[in-house]
Amino acid sequence: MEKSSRVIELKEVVIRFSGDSGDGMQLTGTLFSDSSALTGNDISTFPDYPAEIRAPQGTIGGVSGFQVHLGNSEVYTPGDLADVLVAMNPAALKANINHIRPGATIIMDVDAFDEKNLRKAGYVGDDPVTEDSLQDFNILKAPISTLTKASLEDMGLDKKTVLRTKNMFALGLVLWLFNRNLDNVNTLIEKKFGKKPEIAKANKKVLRDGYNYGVTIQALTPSYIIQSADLEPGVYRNMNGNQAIAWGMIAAAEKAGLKLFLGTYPITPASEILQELSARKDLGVKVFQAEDEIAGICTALGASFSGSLGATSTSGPGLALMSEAIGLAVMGELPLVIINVQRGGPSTGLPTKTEQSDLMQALYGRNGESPAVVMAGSTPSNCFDYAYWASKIAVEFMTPVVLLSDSFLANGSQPWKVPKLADWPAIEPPYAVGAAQDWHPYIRKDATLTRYWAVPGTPEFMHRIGGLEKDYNTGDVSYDPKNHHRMVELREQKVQNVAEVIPELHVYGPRNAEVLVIGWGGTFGHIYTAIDEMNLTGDSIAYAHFNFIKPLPKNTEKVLRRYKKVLVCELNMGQFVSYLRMTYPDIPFQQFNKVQGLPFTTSELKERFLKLKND
Amino acid sequence: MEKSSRVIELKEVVIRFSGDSGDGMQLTGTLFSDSSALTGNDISTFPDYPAEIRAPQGTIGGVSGFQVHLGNSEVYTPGDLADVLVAMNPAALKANINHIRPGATIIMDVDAFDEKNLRKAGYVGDDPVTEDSLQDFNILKAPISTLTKASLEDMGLDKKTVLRTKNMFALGLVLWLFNRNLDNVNTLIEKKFGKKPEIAKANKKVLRDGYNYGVTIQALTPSYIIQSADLEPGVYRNMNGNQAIAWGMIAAAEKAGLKLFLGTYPITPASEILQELSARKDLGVKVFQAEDEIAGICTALGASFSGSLGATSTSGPGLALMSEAIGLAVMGELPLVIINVQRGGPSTGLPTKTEQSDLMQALYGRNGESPAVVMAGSTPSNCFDYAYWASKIAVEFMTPVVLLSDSFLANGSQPWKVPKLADWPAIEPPYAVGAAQDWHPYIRKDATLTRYWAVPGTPEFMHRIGGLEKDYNTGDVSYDPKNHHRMVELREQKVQNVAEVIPELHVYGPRNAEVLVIGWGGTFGHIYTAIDEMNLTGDSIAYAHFNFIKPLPKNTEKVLRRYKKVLVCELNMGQFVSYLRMTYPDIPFQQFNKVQGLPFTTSELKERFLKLKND
Amino acid sequence: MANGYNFKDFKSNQNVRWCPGCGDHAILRMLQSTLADIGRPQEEVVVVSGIGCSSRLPYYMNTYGFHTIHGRAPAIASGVKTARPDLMVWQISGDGDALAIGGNHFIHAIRRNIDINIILFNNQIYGLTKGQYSPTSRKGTVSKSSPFGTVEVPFRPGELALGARGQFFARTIDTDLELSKEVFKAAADHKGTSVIEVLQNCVIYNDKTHIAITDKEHKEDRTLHLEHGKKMIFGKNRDKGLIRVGFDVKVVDLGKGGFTERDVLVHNAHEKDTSLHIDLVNMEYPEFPVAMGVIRSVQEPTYDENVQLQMDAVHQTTGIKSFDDLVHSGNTWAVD
Amino acid sequence: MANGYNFKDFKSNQNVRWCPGCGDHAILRMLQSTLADIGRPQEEVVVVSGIGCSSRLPYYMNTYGFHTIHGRAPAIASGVKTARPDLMVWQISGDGDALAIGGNHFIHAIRRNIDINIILFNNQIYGLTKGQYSPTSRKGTVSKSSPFGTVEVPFRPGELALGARGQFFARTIDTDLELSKEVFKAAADHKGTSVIEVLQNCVIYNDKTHIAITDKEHKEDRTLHLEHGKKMIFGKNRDKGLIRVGFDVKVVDLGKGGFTERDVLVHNAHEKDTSLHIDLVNMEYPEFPVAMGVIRSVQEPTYDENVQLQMDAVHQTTGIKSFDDLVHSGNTWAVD
Ligand SMILES: Cc1ncc(C[n+]2csc(CCOP(=O)(O)OP(=O)(O)O)c2C)c(N)n1
Ligand SMILES: Cc1ncc(C[n+]2csc(CCOP(=O)(O)OP(=O)(O)O)c2C)c(N)n1
Ligand code: SF4
Ligand code: SF4
Ligand SMILES: [Mg+2]
Ligand SMILES: [Mg+2]
Repeated sequence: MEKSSRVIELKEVVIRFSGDSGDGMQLTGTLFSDSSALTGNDISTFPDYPAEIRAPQGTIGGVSGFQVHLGNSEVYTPGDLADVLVAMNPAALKANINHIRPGATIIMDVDAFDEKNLRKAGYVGDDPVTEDSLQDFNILKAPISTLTKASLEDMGLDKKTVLRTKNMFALGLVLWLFNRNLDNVNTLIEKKFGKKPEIAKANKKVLRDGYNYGVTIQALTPSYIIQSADLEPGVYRNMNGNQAIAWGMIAAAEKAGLKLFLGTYPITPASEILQELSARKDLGVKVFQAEDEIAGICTALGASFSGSLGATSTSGPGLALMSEAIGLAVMGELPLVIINVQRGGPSTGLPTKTEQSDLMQALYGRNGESPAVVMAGSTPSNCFDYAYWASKIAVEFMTPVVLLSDSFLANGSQPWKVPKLADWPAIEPPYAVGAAQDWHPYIRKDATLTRYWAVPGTPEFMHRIGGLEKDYNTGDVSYDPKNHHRMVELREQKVQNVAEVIPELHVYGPRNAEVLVIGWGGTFGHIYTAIDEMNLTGDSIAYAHFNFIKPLPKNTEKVLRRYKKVLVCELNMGQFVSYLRMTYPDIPFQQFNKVQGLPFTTSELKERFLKLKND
Repeated sequence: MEKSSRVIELKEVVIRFSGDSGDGMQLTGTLFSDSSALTGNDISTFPDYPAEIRAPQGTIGGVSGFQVHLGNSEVYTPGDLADVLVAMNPAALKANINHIRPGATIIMDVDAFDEKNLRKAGYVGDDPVTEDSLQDFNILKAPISTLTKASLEDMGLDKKTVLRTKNMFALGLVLWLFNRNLDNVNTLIEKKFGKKPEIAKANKKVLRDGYNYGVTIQALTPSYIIQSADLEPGVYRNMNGNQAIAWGMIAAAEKAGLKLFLGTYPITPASEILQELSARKDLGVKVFQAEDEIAGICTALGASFSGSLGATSTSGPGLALMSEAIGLAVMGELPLVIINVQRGGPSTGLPTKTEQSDLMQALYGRNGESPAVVMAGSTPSNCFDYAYWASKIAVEFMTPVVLLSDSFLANGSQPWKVPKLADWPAIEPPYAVGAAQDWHPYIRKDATLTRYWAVPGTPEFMHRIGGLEKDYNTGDVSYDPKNHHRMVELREQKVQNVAEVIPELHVYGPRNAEVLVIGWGGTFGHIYTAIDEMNLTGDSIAYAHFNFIKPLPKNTEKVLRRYKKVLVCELNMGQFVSYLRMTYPDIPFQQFNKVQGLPFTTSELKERFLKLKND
Repeated sequence: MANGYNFKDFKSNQNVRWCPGCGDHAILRMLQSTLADIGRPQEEVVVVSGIGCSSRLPYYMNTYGFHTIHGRAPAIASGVKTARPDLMVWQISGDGDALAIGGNHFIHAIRRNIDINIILFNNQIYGLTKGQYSPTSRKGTVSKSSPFGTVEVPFRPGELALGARGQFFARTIDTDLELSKEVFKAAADHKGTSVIEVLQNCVIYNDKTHIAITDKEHKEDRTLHLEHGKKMIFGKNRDKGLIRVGFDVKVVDLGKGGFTERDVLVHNAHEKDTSLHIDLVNMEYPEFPVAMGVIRSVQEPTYDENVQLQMDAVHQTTGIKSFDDLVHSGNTWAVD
Repeated sequence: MANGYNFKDFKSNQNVRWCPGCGDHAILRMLQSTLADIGRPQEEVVVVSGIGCSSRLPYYMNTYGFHTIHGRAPAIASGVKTARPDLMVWQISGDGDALAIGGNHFIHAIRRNIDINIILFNNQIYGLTKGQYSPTSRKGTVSKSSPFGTVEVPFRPGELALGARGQFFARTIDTDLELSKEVFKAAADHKGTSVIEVLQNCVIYNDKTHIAITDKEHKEDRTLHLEHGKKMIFGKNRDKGLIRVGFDVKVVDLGKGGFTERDVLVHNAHEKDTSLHIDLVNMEYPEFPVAMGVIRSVQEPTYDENVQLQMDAVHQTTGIKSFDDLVHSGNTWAVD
């Protein structure tokens, strides 16, 4: 990306919108990515915002960012470093200097670079460009606030409303930079502000003026063209991880002929699942916003007991509160989907940041020997697939399933090819059938060990279940020592039986590689990109990514033993690698960990992989 | 033990009192063991009772038992099989036929062996002795109910009260059997029923008549003498695991100059800790019986924050509920002792039975990377020591400590040599000192990484803490990525630093053994006895028992690597062995597990050890 | 029975495991009997409980039953009823289960007015854990965990329920079989959360705690059986009554001091305003007779029916009838 | 200030991070100001909070502070006060923190009458999680999690507190600085659990939710500032009053319909009986003016002082003064 060039054709580009929490950067980013998707680019997005609703204006702590990666072939991550940065104030610039590629284009609202804001951001002088040695970057200083005011002068709006639209000016400028037309964004604006035509009009006006400003100053900066991606034919929509989970469960419930019931309590970054499903009364979804997470999971369990697909959604601290009730679901052998959208811990930790540090809690955070199925989504849109799988397993094995997502997946988005429900595998609830006389609720299928489900309302099949140990033969409460041991083993075996129905572990990359990289959950995009790039440049590395954690896919051991070096990468201190070590103690796993509230970057991964290869 | 012998001198003997839940077997057992301790025997006891307050009378489910092991040298377990069984009804006999040694003496209340009770117990005929092939046992059939009624005929007591004393008749008989005099028991009865002199009198009368009945029928059964144990000189008292924990914390608080505060909620088998400490107002202990376990731990945490030694006590389901708050203690770096008296799980499980299946929960049952110290008592009386240690570590490292006990330790008792507080190591709270200007609450000691404790009320040191991540340098809330990683590592390191102050792992048995057996927590007595017996008969086996689990003692790795075979024994499906595997992945651990709600028996252990040795 | 049901039809095949003499036996029996009278098929009845002696009850009922975890029964029952408004849901809890660990779910179920029937076994003690004091134990109670007597003020379940916007509250005594049936029946008929406090005796750990008022000899003088539309008169000789004084109520001897039946208040269980109901709920012996029967019963929309109504309304207008409709709604684009 | 404290002495060095215009700013400022007036040294004050926008408050106070976990502040504050009755303890919670997840600890702290001062920031919304409805949201509220309007009945915090046997309840408005100081001061003076509901505006997610009554123009006509011993008169022209009708209260226009000041009720905050206080607490606009100020303030023994008293009593009589005494008490025997 040379400073002097005029129109550059790129395969992919990373754009970061950054400003104060109140500057509307999340909306700007979303509009840009949604409209880019409509023009056929593949995209991946990553919003990054402070924990406060409005952190102190003008400070680094208050900066809110939204990164979009677009390309003409599949993109898997929102990108490490930005090619274009929009900085609405000095703090936004300061906060991002380590996140931009050398020589990138920086759009600054110079109006916001006043004395006061410079100090708040921690600049000592009044020339941040020199202070941060940005001379070699393409700096586009635009008086965005002033021009926005000018743009709306005649519309009779109050000052606050006017200034709120300055993000549209910036967006217009960016659209110009990428040689886009305004149609898609205009349509989206109309949808968004449908009920407030004045506001819609103002936003569109400022957008156009921002674009035109770009046209005017064309001479001074390069502009870019990105071709459409080669996506498979089909109907597409944008999908983020939370919506994907919500829809995955809707799909599964419909397929199984069950009602979906979500019992839950709001918590960042999982609340959108609650919000999305609350809006789905059209499809008969019942959402119970409970008084806390314990009530959330318990209402869901009550719904499961009475014949619904019960689900609950939360993040780490909420999962902690659910521990006891998950144990009841294990003992009661009821279908239950527990979604945990991980965030930075421990305790309240870093509530708006991403991390993978709830794995051990999902596996072992309960009293007694209390096995549950544990799995994880790995891209925003495949959260749909795993939510579907989680529901299917929960119902067909009568078991709680913990589905792990994370803040990165939840907030990130991708184009998603719309599926047909008919193409998805059947889900068959193990309803109790036959004669009721000799029936009891812990009679099970031989093959899977699933118990049969007699739903209240079914005549003759009245029964009682509960959290006390029960007799294998009668289903009654039992304190018999041998029976207890047997039941403990049985519950574990039932969960292990799930391995029979899930896909085998897939290995990417050359078969003859010596090195195997392992990831799980939301790190897929970054690791895949790093591996892909390395394999393209001849560094032969294999890669296996886990979505099913308990049980592990059947071929896991075979895969792991095929390589001389195995490196497990995760955003925690080594939870999955510990789990692998206790499962396959003699395989010498190595590990790469990061606990910074941020995803991996492909470059740090590549560096680590190279080191491993050459060690 | 021959049928014909008259007076047998034994080194040790196991007696089991067994009857209906209402028959007072727990009291009988306690009186017998307390009085035996007073005569200088070493003892170990094990009560075993149903989950119901009064399970259906006469059924096997309703049988309540109390086993006492006494000897003239140190005894470590309540014994596998009973030499003497007292069976107050047919169910008590039936329930125990697998728990008695061939040729044992069985005392039966024949009055209770009527048609109705025989059926309830599952006997088909009316001769249980033949039906269960007990012909070779020494059967002492006594009409206990009838004789009890006769004994109290003239006292004018109501029938219910009279029948309640029949356990004393049985006890008198047993005292005769062991050539004991009645003085100690009489004294204990007077203490127990001090406020009801009529009842005390009745009990003493029946006790004596039971004894005299034995004298009368002397010709028919053997009687036993057990010499006093060679205990170290000193003052002794009986101690069970729950009381030991309560007292250990009292001792530690006094030593540290802190007030002890217990915030808790009743749960079997931990409630006695609450009850014991509620009675200790004399020593200034504050007990807060909270509305639930969450409030229990939170009140304790509030007390810690404000300068007390905060503690909470619970069992598995309660620990599950405390998960989130433990995370806050980790983040807030506050001293907190969390006692978990384990019981059979999962869920409500087997609430009155013993198990070691909460280890993983104690280690990992929290969101995020949330390290706490984890340790365990291993005999009823050394629960005192580990409660003291837990308190010391909590205070000196400003950290939550999970102390694991279990139902077996909690209810079992042992003679305990009374300590002098002066002999115990000092406990020094890391109070904030010096100038307050530059102080912040996350300034730490270099050596241990302990933060300093500024207690409310201290002028100048006002500060705020909380569950959000904080800056290493300022203690303020921080979302900085690198800082988070650093703090996560720091919290783990602080816990690891505890290894510097705890004792090294001790190895019992021959140094040149090829086989190392490993245990942790409440299994010590059984494993030690098994090992000891095997080493006496020449089977060379080494044994290491863990009381400190996180961190592990410093010499752990060295010890583990010294042996060719390492077998980890635990009352769960392999939680500690998993933890060892993830810590020392290349050591080939073997495992022996039992999940039956019961302790190991020495015989099953010996069998397994032999197999291991010969494999 | 006209409907063909007998209380035995609601008995399960499990042995009842409460202590002989425990008040729970009678409550169980009256619940079975009430259900037989009502005649709902067994399979349409769900009994949910927490943990405690009392919470064992579902095992003894030949209905669908769920013995869950300590304190969470109101939440689980709420889930059952919201998911399946067609079922009749009973929730069984002890005073510890409902008001200690379960207090939050209790008040929230009531606030939402979910159509479940809560039977609160109030023995003022934790029975199953062998005798610690509970949030309803009288101040000063000596128990295993309060060797010097409690210093805590107890909840009054009815006052708390009304404070949580409760619309149905009734009280009965384990030994008063007829009264129990009367209030169980009324609770079943009431749409919305019904709370029934049963003064229950724990023979083992808190024997005779209610004896001052439940004792046969004094019961009539020390309790007031409220019936909607009837005068608040009580006493063996029906010679005492309740009258209003300012914002409060007062006991008077009829025929004395110029008071006659005419002055006595008439019970209106359907009054929306809670003022008088709270006075009634709070009456304590010896100052007052303890109120029995249905104290409050006000019909308000229930949560479960409102959820259904809202859903039905959306169904009428939406074009999204299936998952396949959903995925094609909103912003989509085609790649070909 | 006479005692030498200024509100700035209670300001910490942290930047305040609430949205511009958020009602929390004023509440913080009034708390600081009240504490300065009271003059307790900063080190004797502990401020405990849960999680929520409002729960950030302790960071801004130059006192000891603990920002804990969601809903648990009453329990943590209870621990602080029970362990250290010498400290002054404030608890800060939002409506979600106090009444959703924290409801149980809230009612139990109140029942025990622990001497803590609870400030409940009632913005009728979950602010920090960006706008879902809360247990105090008005029925029908459209929020992020109730796109079709809520179907739940809200709690009335005062009614719930009184139902939990609350002895102190006051209400104020974020923007009414003087009134806030008045009630904060009264709460601080009161021994026992004090609950102060602050009607707080969330400019972002529930703007103007209290506007009908907090609006400058209408405030005086739509709220009733209660003062102990004073007549319940309100209105810009002080021409309206509250009178008793049966067990209820009613608004009358003074000078009309024959009603004069003489008929108007006098506020007695110290009345033990809750009847009238509940009526006052429950008054809602437009039927009634909303009651402001100290509605109830009844002195009863507190949990923390009772615990201390019991302990002192035992100390007087016991021979066990140390651990070494303890181990030698009761059944011991000597081996030599
Ligand atoms: C999470 C949890 N905490 C504590 C317990 C122990 N526990 C079981 S029942 C109970 C209280 C019983 O009292 P109540 O609810 O009044 O019932 P009752 O036995 O008196 O009928 C307690 C504390 C438990 N089972 N689970
Ligand atoms: C265990 C747990 N569950 C959920 C959350 C998410 N959460 C944080 S604050 C909050 C509610 C905030 O509402 P409120 O208490 O009314 O405070 P406000 O922000 O309105 O001041 C929620 C649901 C959490 N932090 N922890
Ligand atoms: S302990 Fe009490 S409540 Fe429990 S079954 Fe026995 S008598 Fe009933
Ligand atoms: S979101 Fe609402 S409550 Fe939270 S700081 Fe902003 S205005 Fe205040
Ligand atoms: Mg009870
Ligand atoms: Mg709020």
